[in-house]
Parts: sequence; C-alpha cells; structure tokens
Amino acid sequence: MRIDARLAHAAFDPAKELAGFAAEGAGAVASFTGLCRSTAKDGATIAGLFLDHHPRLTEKSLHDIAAAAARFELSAVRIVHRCGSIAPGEAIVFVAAAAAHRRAAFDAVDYLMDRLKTDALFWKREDGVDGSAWIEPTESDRADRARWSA
Amino acid sequence: MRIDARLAHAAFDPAKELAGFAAEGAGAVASFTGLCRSTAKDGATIAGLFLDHHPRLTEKSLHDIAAAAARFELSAVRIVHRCGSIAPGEAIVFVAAAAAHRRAAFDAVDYLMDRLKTDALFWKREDGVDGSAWIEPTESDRADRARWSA
Amino acid sequence: MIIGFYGRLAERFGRELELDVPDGTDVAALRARFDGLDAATVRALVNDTTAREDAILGPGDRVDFLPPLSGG
Amino acid sequence: MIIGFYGRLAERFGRELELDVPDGTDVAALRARFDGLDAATVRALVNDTTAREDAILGPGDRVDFLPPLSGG
Repeated sequence: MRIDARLAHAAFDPAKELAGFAAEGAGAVASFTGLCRSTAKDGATIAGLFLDHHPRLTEKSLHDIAAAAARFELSAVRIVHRCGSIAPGEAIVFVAAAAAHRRAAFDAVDYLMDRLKTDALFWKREDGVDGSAWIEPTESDRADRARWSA
Repeated sequence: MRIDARLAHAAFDPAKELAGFAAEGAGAVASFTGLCRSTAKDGATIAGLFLDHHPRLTEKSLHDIAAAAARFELSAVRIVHRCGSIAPGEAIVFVAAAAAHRRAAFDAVDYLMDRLKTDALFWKREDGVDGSAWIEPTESDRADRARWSA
Repeated sequence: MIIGFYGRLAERFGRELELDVPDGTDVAALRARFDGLDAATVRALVNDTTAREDAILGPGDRVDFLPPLSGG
Repeated sequence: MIIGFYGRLAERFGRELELDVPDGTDVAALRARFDGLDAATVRALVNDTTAREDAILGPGDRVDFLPPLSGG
C-alpha cells in the first residue's frame, strides 16, 4: 500500500490531489474533502479557522493514521491536511483511498475521517465575529471513532 | 439540491469533475470513481469494456437515480457515467455528493453507487483476449441494492 | 415500425430494425417473431414506456427490447 | 530548556519559552510553575515522546505541553 500523508501550510486544491492520486490497476477510488464552513455549529458566522500544529508530531500523526488503513485491502491512500489560518470555502482535509473493490475504498475513507477527527494532532480555533473559541472533540466524534476496533 | 447527471460518450477526467463540482457553503464532499480494471472477476485479462446504452432512457435513468439522493441532506449531487468502448484505466463512473455534514455525503455516494450498479440502464460486455461476454448483475449487487428501502 | 435491440440482443439481431407488422399485432406477437425474447427476462418498451404484452402496435411505434441490465 | 505550548496554551503562555530549571526538576515540578497545566488533560512530551510525571529534565531537553486535541 502506497502512503502519502502531508501537512499543507497553505491552501491546496482537492481536485489536483485527486488527479495526482495515481490508481494504477485500482478499480475504485473513494475520496472525501472537508471544507471550512462559514457558520459554526451554533449557527454563528465564522470568519475562519485556525489549526495549530506541532512542528513534527502533527505530520507524523497523519502518517500513522494513513498507515492504519492497511487493515483494508487498499493499493494506495492519501491524506492532505491544512494547518494555519483557513478561510471559509477552503479545503481543510482531503482523503483518498484506492482499492480493487469499492467497499474497501469507501470503508477506508470513512475510517480515516473518523480517525482524523479524534487522533490527528491539531488544535482548532473558530474565529467568529464575536471572538474566538478553541474547540475540543465532541462526543459524536468519539462515538464515530469507537465504531472501529483499533 | 442541485442535480447534474450526464452520460459521457468519450473519456472524461474525474479530477476535473470534482474541480467543477461547486460546493458553495458545503462542509463535506464525498466522491467515488469507478475505473475499468485490466482483469475480469475470474482473473482473466480484459482488453476493455463496452457499455451499451439506450439513446434517451439511459441518461434519464442516471438523472432519476441522482434525484433519489434527495433522501439525504445534500446541497448538490453529480453523476457522470461513460458509455461505449472503455479501455483499462479509464473512468467508468464518477459520483459526488456535497452536504453540510460528512455522514450525509458518504451515505449518498454509497447509495448512488449501489443504485447505479443495479438500476442504471446499461448493458456491459467484457472484451477479453479469449472473446467477449455480456455481464448481468450479480447477487452481491442485488444484495447491496437491497440495503436501501427504496 | 422501428425495433431497437440492446446488449447481447443487438449483437444477435442488429441495433435497429425496420419492420411492417399486420394490423392488430401486439407486443407478445412481435416477441414471438424472434428467438430468445422471453417475456420473463426481456422487457419491452413502446415509445420509451414499459408496455403490456397485449398492447396493440401501430406503424409509427418504436419498440425496444431490453435484456437484463448489467448495471453501471 | 525549551518549552512548547499549543492551542489555547500557546495563546496564554506564548508558543515557545526558554527557561532554566534547577537540577532534579521533573515534569510534575515544571507543570506546577504554570497555571492550568492539569496532568489529567494536558499531556507532556519530552523530546517528542510522552513522558512520565517523574521524568527528570535536563538543560538540553525540549518539553511540549499539549492540551486536548480538537481533531482535524
């Protein structure tokens, strides 16, 4: 399984990441793109996100999570994750998995997103019109993560 | 929900389809690309696929399937499906769904692929080195389709 | 009348066929002219709509015979 | 010794701090110098590895204090 896990310090283009995700011989490629929304969970308008990261361990956490997708029958996996200041509409995360069969590709992307939501080494601040707030993982994120045995 | 369902008579680029899939305001975009493999289910080498279609009803079936994804909370859905002669490595189908939340986007793409596998109006021939064979839906495709109540 | 065939049927009978049928011919009678158009597996459309076996066909109709779908 | 802070801790204490500590200072003692570095929620790393509370710190070490992750 080829693994490509990268921390992006500036805006990136999910379509280009899909284009460059060579899927030689694969029959199925699933992808997910998470984008910065312009409203917070409580409906308030947000001006953007700030994702703080550790200079070495954040990228390592992305790589470790990608490597864990070896539990599925994949030929390749890619994770690209932003850090820093992210404006509404910009991509936060892109995940892709290539497999011979679609179920493995779907399950891998679903799994990777659940893992990223709880185990990726980031600290997120929502910057709203009325100030900023640091976010911690929700119970729902933890429940999603717990769907997978490891 | 914006619906874009198209029959492609020539090779298309899934990355361009993702790039053009405007996801204004959406937080989540899931996609799936099905590619022509170079081996059949029995392991035999295949030279390509031929997907026969009806001049009007095939594209209508794609549109009807896309419209049925309104059962999920989506802002947009796109289906692009090839017909004609398809070489190994070329895309057969691209499906994308945009939603506020990732679970809806994932579920919609999963649902659309299951529907396409049984309900899209195509007749598929595998062209191998030892001749050609017309394919009919497998029991596994029917079981996937039956996961959804309608 | 135009008759359209798809998939394995198109290989066998050609993609499109022009045919004159006697007045009063219904879908079942048209099927019977060809070998392998079993009503249990081959769906008949008249003018793009699924047709009953006793639907009477006229000279301006288009009839399509669809073998089982293989899916996308 | 370099101390790194992240997320809400970086806003409070700065991103990086250079500090001299007495011989024999352990992780728990370093925590106690700052308000809000509760061991139950703030993880301590020494040289990029999770450290025990009684790990003794030397002048060349880097210590990172990580608040709860928010996830990606």
